[in-house]
Amino acid sequence: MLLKEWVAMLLAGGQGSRLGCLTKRIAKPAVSFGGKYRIIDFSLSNCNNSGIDTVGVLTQYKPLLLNSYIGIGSAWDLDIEGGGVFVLPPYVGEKGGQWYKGTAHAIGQNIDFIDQYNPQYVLVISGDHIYKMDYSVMLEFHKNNQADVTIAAIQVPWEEACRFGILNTDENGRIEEFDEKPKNPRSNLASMGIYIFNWPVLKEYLIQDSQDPESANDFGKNVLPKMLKDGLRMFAYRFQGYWKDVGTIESYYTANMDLLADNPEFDIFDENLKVFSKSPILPPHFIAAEAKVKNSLVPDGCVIFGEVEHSVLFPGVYVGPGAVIKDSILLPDVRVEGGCLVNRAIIGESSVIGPECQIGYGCNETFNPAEITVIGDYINFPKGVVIEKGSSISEWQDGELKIS
Amino acid sequence: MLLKEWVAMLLAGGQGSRLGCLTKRIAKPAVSFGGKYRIIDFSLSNCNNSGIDTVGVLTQYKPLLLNSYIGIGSAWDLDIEGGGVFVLPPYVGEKGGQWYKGTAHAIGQNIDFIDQYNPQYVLVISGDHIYKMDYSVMLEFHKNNQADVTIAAIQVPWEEACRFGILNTDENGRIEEFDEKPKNPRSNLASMGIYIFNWPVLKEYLIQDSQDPESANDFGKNVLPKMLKDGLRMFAYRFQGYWKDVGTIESYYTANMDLLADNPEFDIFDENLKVFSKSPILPPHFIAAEAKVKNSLVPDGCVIFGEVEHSVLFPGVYVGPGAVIKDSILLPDVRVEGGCLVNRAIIGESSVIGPECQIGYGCNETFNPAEITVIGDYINFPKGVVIEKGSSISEWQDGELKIS
Amino acid sequence: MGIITTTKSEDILKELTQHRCMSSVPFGGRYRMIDFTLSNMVNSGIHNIGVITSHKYRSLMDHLGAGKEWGLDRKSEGLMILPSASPSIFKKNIRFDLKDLYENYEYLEKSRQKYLLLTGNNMICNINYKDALQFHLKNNAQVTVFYKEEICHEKTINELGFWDVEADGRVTGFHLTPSVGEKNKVSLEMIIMERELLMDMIQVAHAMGNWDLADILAANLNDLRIYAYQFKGYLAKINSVESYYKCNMELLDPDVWYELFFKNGPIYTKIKDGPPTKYADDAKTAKVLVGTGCKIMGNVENSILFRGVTIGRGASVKNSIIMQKTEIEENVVLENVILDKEVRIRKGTILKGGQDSPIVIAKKSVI
Amino acid sequence: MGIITTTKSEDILKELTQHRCMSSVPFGGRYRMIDFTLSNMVNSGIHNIGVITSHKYRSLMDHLGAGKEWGLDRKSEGLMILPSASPSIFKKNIRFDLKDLYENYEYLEKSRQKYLLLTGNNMICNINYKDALQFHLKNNAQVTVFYKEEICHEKTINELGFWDVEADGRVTGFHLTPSVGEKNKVSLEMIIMERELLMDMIQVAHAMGNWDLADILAANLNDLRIYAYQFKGYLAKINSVESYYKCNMELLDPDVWYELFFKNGPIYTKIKDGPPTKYADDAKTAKVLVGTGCKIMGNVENSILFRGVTIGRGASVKNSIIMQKTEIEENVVLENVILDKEVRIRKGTILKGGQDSPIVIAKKSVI
Repeated sequence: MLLKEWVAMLLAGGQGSRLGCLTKRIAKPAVSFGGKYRIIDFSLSNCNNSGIDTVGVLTQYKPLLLNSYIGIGSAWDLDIEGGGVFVLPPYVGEKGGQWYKGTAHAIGQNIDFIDQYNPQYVLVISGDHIYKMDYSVMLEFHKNNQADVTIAAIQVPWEEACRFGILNTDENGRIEEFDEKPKNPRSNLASMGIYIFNWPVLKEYLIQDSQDPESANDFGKNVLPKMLKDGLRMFAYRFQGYWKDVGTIESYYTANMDLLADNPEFDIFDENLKVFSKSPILPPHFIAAEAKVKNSLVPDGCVIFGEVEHSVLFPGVYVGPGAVIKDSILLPDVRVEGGCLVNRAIIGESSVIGPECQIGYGCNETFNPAEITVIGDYINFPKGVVIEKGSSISEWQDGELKIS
Repeated sequence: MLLKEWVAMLLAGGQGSRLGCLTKRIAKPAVSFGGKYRIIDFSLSNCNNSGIDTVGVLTQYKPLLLNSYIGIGSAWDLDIEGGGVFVLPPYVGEKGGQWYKGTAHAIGQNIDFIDQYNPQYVLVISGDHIYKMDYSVMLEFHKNNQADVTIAAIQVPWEEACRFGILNTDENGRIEEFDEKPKNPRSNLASMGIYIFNWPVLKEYLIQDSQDPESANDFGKNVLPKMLKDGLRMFAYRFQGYWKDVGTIESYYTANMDLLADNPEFDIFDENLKVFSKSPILPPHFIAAEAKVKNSLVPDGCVIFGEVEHSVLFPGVYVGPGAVIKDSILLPDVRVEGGCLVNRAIIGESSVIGPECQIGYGCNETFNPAEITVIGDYINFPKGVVIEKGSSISEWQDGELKIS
Repeated sequence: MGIITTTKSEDILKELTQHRCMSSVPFGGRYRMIDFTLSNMVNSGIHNIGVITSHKYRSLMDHLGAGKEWGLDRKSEGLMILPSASPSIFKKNIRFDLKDLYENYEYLEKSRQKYLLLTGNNMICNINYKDALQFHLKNNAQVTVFYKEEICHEKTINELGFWDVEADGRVTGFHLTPSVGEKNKVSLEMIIMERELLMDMIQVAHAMGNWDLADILAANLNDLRIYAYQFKGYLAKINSVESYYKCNMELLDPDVWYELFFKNGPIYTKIKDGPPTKYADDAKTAKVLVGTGCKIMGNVENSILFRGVTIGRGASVKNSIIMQKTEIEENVVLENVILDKEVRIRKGTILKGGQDSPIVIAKKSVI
Repeated sequence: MGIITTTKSEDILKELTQHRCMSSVPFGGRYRMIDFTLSNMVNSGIHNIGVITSHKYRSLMDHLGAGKEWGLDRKSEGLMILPSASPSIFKKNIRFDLKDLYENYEYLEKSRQKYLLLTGNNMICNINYKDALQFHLKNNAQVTVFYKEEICHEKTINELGFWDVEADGRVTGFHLTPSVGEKNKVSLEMIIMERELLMDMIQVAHAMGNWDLADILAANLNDLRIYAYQFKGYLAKINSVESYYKCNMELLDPDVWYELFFKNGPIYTKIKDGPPTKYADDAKTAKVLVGTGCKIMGNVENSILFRGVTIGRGASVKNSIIMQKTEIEENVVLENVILDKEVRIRKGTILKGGQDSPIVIAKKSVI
């Protein structure tokens, strides 16, 4: 029997519907971010940087694309015999199968998977946050406290505290109360949805929870409150640093743009806790004589003839002569033909913007989140299309546009 | 979009119930064979030796154990970015999921998986035969015939032909008729269940077949006869060599014992088309001064103090002082304590036979298939148990035995 | 199977080959020279590849590892690094040194492929060897050599040599001086033949004491069915610092860029996991090829930046090749220079090379 | 992190190290000597390992590849093969040559681990370094050395040296001659210290011109908190052909077999995918250790067979070590011999060595 100190279970099930047409084709963890990454890269890289060699990825929405992105995990150094990264869709037994109901249900359905490794600890994380964290430091904290459960927590602005699960602790960090989206928060310490459990303890609770027909099978709503009630040793591990949920178009846009600051709070150039990613095989990018590129991120495979300012480009983007890209995000393999104007827009993977289109036209200079223009994946605009600021285009056929 | 010449789909769904207690815990493809292999090793090694780098393994019975045996496929050199080996259990959609109905249903449920690679050809094989074959030669044959479908076929003894799907062909090998288990076979050319399809053709038929409520969704019963009726170019590729279905205790036993011949028909020592396997990390085997080993296969990690004759041992087997093993198969990690007599028996993985037990006792010397004694996995016999010849023990508790 | 060998003395690249072999010289913003040949082979379905290397093998080893990035980290076959028969320092320019192959005769013997592709290590192109093998089979050739038509302007000896080829592709002659002003068929130093024929030739070479395969072929034009396959694409021939510089600069033509990196398949190289390149507010770039992980705060024109280069504020870089992790501090002025890896150019330094004779700065220098 | 270095002249194993370095000498029916140290490190959670090797590196490279079998084929850290400062042929027996480490100072600098384990390459055992690190931390030691208690019967100089250790584990002395008939604490040539302390010591050694780390430790017993960790398990010390032969034979004791291969974790080695070993009808074996893929048709007694060995009918092999893919034809008689890889002994040959001085037959010989 194998015996591992810990394994990680990564919850990547969410469809991420608030990201609109960006998640029409792929699950949220597979959405591109930061010029060459996908959102799940950050969690997987954290695992690698923390010395975790076994990761179960729980997914159900469009699992095939995630499966093919993760592959055998070699991008994150997780292609390890006796460990590795496993995509775990819901299991079909002889009597059929069903989607995961809640976070605890997803882990509960994979007890056998975890038991194979016979781990002392299980780390539960989610695949849709942008942050760098060495989980092994959190594990040390967990061990030193002889804790049953440790929850990573971060201080949020008081005015936002009401949107989070708030942890009220004693002076040693032991959790005394668990306040899910409190109206009058007693603290601003918010749960980051990162948990370390002693596996035998968690297993017992998961089995109990699965037998409770009343339960929503969710960690935050059911399992953790029950554990607290039973008096388990639960501690809050305070994390300092950048941590962002990019769950909405606005937060996604802002988090990308944050990287363009002179000394960004989240530094992808920092060699410490490196972010790994599956790189497409592309040559260095090319910037033509007449092009202008300023205050932007440009990865491999891009070809720029036009003007790019304060924008994030992804691999394989083409910007034609005379095109002007400003304050925008162009996802992988986007092709913007000559003479286009693109302003404060997000353009989805492999979309082609024909010559002289205007996207996000008429934006004023004051930032208004509602005015981000979003074009979905694989959209094909002919010459001269004008898309008004704030639109969201998920389909385009013969001049008819479907605004989602 | 990726573009591959071909991908392989390996049907490993069968429970293999005719193997009795050997498949109680694991699926048939994961059953051990030939001193260090598992049955699926032969098909996976054939894939590697044929230059195939992408294999989908279709499974539903005990998928986790198969998944953990296959791992990232590095044992068979299939740990390739952009390819690799993928275990594909039935998919759960938003409305739930169900087990694969027939072979064609299993492939049909994974059209998206195959489409990812956009292959010209799809090779369909099964994971429960023992043979060595270079599928690339069959593919050449397929191309040269400009075939839509090629079926590998082998000549079987006429008297057994009625147990197979028989192919009647013209002089060029083109299939004219498909006779499923014919009473009066017109030929002795039997289908080996190995197919090469042009993927666009197969895809169309799979979609058609899935929409037919009358269909059993099986290649042999539904899809292939339909293709023949439609006049597709279907050819029989004649295979010469060893090919064995080890689907019953008798054929499993015989196929193992065949390897002990002086010049075995199936030679695992042949460096040509090597058989790869996931090796447990074990030291060379040790044979003590008082031991006797004759006409047997012995792999790594065994320790022999007793006598072993005409037997196949698997990794990690222990044979105690004075124990006598004859005409038997001891699966991985079996421990036979001192003074035991084991005769014409198969002992399952990790079972422990206490001192001075007698297994298969009273066998006479003439071979009678009914008299093979089978002990399941993880059985623990105390001292002095006597198991009569021909018994099949799948559980043992406190002296009570359950004969299956 | 494929074998990549050394055909040139490695001294011709001077400082660039001081600590590395020719195969591992950086090229094109992201690659090592060997990446192109290796990727062409892999893209053409060749998965058993031997690389013959001189004693300066360490950087090549580091780069190739077990061949994972090329899909060559296999249990059977895959990538094999083979020793050269003699240190490159003693090596003359020889068109395929069979001595190197004699040294590795056992490797040839053990391989199971019928056909073998032998190439040098200083030609960079994107070529489909499958087509060439088809050509070889169709002509029932015993040997297929490769050529490219080029108009030659000077009547100087070209050590690569030229093939005389008939309309049907049959080779009838070989010579070292071109016809001026006409199209000449310059040898690409790539050869397809049966593995066993090469083994025979090695035995012959051993007996005769002449190890130059091109000589042997030229001497046997009548006895062997030798055909020549025309390559029509972009070709970079690196045989001096000047040609190295010129060929890198040619990548700044988008058509060349596209052909070399995409035509018959991608060019694989070691993955470094660097972030995207960041252009600051005051960056100014025109006609540049830039790898990942650079930070550009100054002016860059008509230049190639490898991965992880920093260009400080106010710096001006023109007509230059800047290799991996090199740091150009503020207000530096560079023109016509090649900076090797991990160089540091301190504030305010000015370096200008001649138009066709760039200054080369060795690895890890601080200036 | 861990560093495996050479502490001995490699000439001591004569024919066995003619074409390979000490680390890649076959041992125990299936392994190379380095497998044991490497596996101990991996089993103890060390995943950043540098192996310093002499110029005969090729067979070691072949064996280790990218370190896949040891789980060390990683993008960051993993296995690193490092050059030795001087060819082993000029090397005296020196207890940790800091010159080799000075040569690789940059590698030490770039590593991020706090603690470093330095070992030689000629001690074979199955040891848990995690326990030793705990011991180091608990004692707040600056340096922890390792020893094993042995009763010495002769008052000859032992180049390994002996530690004087107090009851609490503190080291108070070091000497080269043992006390006869008593338990002595022989050094295992393994050392734990902080990486930065080692880097300081290398600088000191550089300044002083004395590169022997054991000397430096012995000279600073009062200034450094040096503790000694006792190893109580089975230890094989290979420092001559005779001890190599003796230690291999000790594996024929099932207790030693079990301890060495299972105690603190498995020993990893290169996977060969051979079939199980086949014993013919007329095979006779007693007290043998046998790798996979052998075919045994004759008599084998008190011997070790590596993978893929064939023993012909009527052959008799006694007290011998037969390495990989060696073929013993019919009616051969062997006693007290060591046959290297791929040897062929022709029909009817008789070879008998002395009881403690086995005959060694070099790789690929045909006799």
